[in-house]
Amino acid sequence: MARVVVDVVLKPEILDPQGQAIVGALDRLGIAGVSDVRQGKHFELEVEDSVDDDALTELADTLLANPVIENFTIHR
Amino acid sequence: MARVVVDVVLKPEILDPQGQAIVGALDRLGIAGVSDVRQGKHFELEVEDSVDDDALTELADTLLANPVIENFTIHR
Amino acid sequence: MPVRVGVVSFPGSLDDRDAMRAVRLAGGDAVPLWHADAALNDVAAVILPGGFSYGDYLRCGAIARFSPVMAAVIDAARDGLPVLGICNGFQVLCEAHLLPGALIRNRLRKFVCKQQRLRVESTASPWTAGYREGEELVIPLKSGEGAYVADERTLDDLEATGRVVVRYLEENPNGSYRNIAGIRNEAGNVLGLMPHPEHAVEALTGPGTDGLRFFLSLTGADAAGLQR
Amino acid sequence: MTANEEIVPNETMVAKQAMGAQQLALDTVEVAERTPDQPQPAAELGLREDEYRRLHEILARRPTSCELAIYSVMWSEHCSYKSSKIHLRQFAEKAPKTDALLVGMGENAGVVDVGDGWAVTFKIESHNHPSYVEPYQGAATGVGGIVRDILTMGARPIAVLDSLRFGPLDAPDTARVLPGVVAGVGGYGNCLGLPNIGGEVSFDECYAGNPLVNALCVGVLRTDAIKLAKGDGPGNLIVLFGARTGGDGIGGASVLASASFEDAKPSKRPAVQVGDPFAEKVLIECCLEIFAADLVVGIQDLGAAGLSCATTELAAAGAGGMDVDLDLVPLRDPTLAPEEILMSESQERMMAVVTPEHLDAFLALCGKWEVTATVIGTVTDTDRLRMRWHGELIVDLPPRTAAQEAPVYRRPVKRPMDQDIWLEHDGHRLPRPRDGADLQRTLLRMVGSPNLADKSWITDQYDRFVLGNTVLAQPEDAGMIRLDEATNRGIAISVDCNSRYTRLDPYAGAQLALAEAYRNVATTGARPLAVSDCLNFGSPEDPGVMWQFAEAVRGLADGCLALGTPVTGGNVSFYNQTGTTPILPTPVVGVLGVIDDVTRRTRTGFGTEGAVIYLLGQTRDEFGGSEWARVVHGFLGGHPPVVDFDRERLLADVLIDSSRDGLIASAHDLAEGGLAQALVESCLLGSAGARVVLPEGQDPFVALFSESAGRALVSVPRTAEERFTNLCSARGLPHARIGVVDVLEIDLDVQGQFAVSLRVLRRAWRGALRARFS
Ligand SMILES: Nc1ncnc2c1ncn2[C@@H]1O[C@H](COP(=O)(O)OP(=O)(O)O)[C@@H](O)[C@H]1O
Ligand SMILES: [Mg+2]
Repeated sequence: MARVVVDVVLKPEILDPQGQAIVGALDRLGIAGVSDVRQGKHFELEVEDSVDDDALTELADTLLANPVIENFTIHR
Repeated sequence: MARVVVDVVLKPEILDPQGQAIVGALDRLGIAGVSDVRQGKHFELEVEDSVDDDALTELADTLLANPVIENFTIHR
Repeated sequence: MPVRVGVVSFPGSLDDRDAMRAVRLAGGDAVPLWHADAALNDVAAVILPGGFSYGDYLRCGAIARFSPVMAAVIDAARDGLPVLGICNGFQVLCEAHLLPGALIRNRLRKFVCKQQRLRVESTASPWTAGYREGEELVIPLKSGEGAYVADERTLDDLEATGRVVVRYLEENPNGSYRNIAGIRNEAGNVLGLMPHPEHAVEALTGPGTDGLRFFLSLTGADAAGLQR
Repeated sequence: MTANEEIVPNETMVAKQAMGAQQLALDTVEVAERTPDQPQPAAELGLREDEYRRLHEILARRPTSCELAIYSVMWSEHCSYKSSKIHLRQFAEKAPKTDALLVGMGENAGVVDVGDGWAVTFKIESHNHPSYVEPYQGAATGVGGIVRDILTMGARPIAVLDSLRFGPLDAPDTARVLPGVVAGVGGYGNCLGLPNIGGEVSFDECYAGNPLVNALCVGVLRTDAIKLAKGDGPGNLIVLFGARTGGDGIGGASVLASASFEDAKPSKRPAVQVGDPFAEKVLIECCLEIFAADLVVGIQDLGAAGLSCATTELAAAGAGGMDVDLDLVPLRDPTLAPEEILMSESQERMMAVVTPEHLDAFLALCGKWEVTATVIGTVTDTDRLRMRWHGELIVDLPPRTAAQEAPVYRRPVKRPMDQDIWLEHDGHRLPRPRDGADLQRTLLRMVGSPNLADKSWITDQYDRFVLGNTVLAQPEDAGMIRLDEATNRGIAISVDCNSRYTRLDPYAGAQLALAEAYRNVATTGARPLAVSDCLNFGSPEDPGVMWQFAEAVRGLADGCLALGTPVTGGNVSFYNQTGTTPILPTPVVGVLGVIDDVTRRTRTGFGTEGAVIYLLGQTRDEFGGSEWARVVHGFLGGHPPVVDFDRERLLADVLIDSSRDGLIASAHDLAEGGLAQALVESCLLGSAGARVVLPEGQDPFVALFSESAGRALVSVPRTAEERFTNLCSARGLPHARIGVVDVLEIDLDVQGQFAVSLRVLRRAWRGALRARFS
């Protein structure tokens, strides 16, 4: 059993309304020094050691991320 | 300028419909070896070096996460 | 002299006009309040309406709670000003810590719009005085993040102190802990509701008029006198 | 208009061409004059040989790459209607005389006078291809686009409807497309605070690789407040406001960019646009305050062809000239080349023409709503659209030639050989149910079939209460909105189409779609006033498809004339095909009606104890294209039901008058599934049983399942029965007394045939979609 983390983020060229909303809030809160925010998804999986990287990639690509607009990274 | 990552996850005692849905999908797809999934949020911030850890913690604690139901970790 | 009830509009508020209509139908004087000015224009109560303030992209209500008007509402609420948060307004109240717990994604991960059966559990609040305990209501529920969650201690405390105000009947529509649809604070002046009473004030456009008494309770007017 | 739906040019072609293109820093007008023979990727951008040559005539030189970008999108099928124009003309030529029409076709949307100084604008548009690529965002931005069209007319959007078509319910890909599309329609519409009050969902093999997502928006304004897309008054300022411009949906433009912008590979440019409903919501409120303060001369939304379209159309419709400085356009992606900025389909953007003295007030309102607004140019009387980049002139063209004088084609039209075979092979030999038990089995099977089953799994994801004026919404026959709380004046809308009818006979099929939408509106008590249509077809280059298109348009135009309801606007979506197989022709028709007193509306469900059930209209043995033939025999063939517009008008008059005079307790139109389906829905929606006696001397199967048009099912309170039947007799409308409503009864009891409990019916009707998706 191991904890595997998969982070999913919008491709850089894709609009990120969520990140934009946060940037707007930072200004209104007068919080300086943060120039940009992108919001993505963070998955924590309990995975048996038998599951290999290909299987994980497959899983991330089909279930966790939407390849049309998102990229993902796997941390094992 | 530095990239700072903040990951926000639901506290263990709070139910996570999204994570559960993925577990369900795994079964249906016959993907074995993944016993649990929790879904959280992943933020990527462009931060000026002048912003210190306390300021970041403050930001995560008040805006990015809701301490009532979520925990966060900051990766600088 | 009709009671002045403020209705806050945040960017992305949607049911603000409806809340104002409900106040008018209940004989009150609806006063629009803008998120950017801290002035409450000496209203006798405030409604935080439904909608998607700031898109609700981060967390529902998470950004709205920082707006200037909320600073004023939070202070006034601590001094006993009656405050009703509906749907997004309920989420704002939780984010602002005027009410405990939080609202998260529906269990089925879908937006749900339906006529919801509810039971009134407690009437000890200026917004619910007009109802009877145990009374059943039908009021529209329309939300994607309406599941009320809190830790066991908080939930037990809410139950023990009679602060669960309305509960879902029949099938739990969103996975709310203990079927909670609405709660109030200790003092009773602050009420958060997931369902939308302002959409049950006219038989023509809603499932009925079961929601009107939330507003009548506050204005003190009597329904009979007002039916149009 | 919503985002360009046409398939972007083949990317390897694009890439190859990009390599081939001369590496020039910036293709200015001056450079274009110096290098007449430089190869340009006109073909890759979808321009025909002769079209490209025409550009040289217009400009008296080769186009710059930016001009090429502008013309290629403005002359695309999607923007120019070059294949459909000659047919769509009929909508104007055959338009019935009516003084209700304040703004006709050609504007962003038509405007109809509904009385008391109120005007209503509505339009339906498609977002099919994007919804297949990325269901959620495709559908969401489809809603966003049509809402901006309505806003552009100066109206407050007040409701949306959606017409959806998918592959078979059990097809694997439907599980990807349908939930995403539904969540997208809901996610965007709910976040804008627009009630969703109706639509359709249907399933057919032909949509498996090409779903249809058509969205309708309706808005209201005072008759004296109409805004037109017009860039008038030299010296006036061009203001771009709303979202920043990114690389969204520019597809083929990158081929141009790559000539001047090294590492721009098409793959780096997203074809998918992501919607930001919150940005649109504040944009709406901001625009409405700007309109109220009367701060704009003209306004235009940015949809397909973004800036190219907005600038050329505003200029062409106004003083004729415009100077724009592209460097001033606020960018989300600073690496964008001018060609890409011109073609970007980034959402939630608007362009306004503002007089200098109003600019400060305009910007102040944008500031209040935190909407980015930037002056990017001025109106001129030069009759030229000029654009600069880093000070260099990169565009200098006569705007009319891009916006109004696109080439027009008379595409070859040929009735397919096999058309007659479809008609003759009419399935009259298909085995029919023989006895009551057989009929009951058939009924349950039909009620639980995808197209007839309850759609609430979908529609419960849509907010129908917001704004507090929704009088009727799904599953009623039409949606109804109260416009005025003081007078109770309101409107009703329905959208309909049965593409199986249209496949068999495009002319009749389009008319049947119109007839059904018209009937649905009248059923609620509203008087039908006007039409908007969304014509979804295959490739216009296929003569068979073009024949279907021509026939459908002719049928719709003739029908609108016969019913006195003009077409006020709409949208054409071609190239809906999988490989070379086109979808069934799908002309979706939306009908808008007005009702003076919404408290008089008629509902679908039975409710009044003891009310007498009447079947209005005539039932013939009509099963061509029927739901029964599909569900039970998987068969499509024969002639669709006959359309009789005099009968439809008569039926509508009776329904409207009886609802006004309180003669009927409920009304439901008969459509797919016939009387049986209507009875089931009226029972289930009213939670009331019914005892039914089928008309003497008619085959029970035909009585229950025929899909003859011009019919409705009503229930009449006993106290009103005599007045109602007198009304029908006096008007000459066939009316058969077929039963009574029994609120306490738990069955639908078709006497002498079968009795089935509401519980069983409800399980079959509601179960189908839930079983598939939950
Ligand atoms: N995609 C949709 N969005 C909103 N309402 C819908 C949708 N699909 C179907 N409906 C509603 O469900 C009901 C039944 O649809 P339909 O069978 O097409 O009615 P009819 O045949 O009378 O036009 C109608 O009220 C229709 O508006
Ligand atoms: Mg229909």
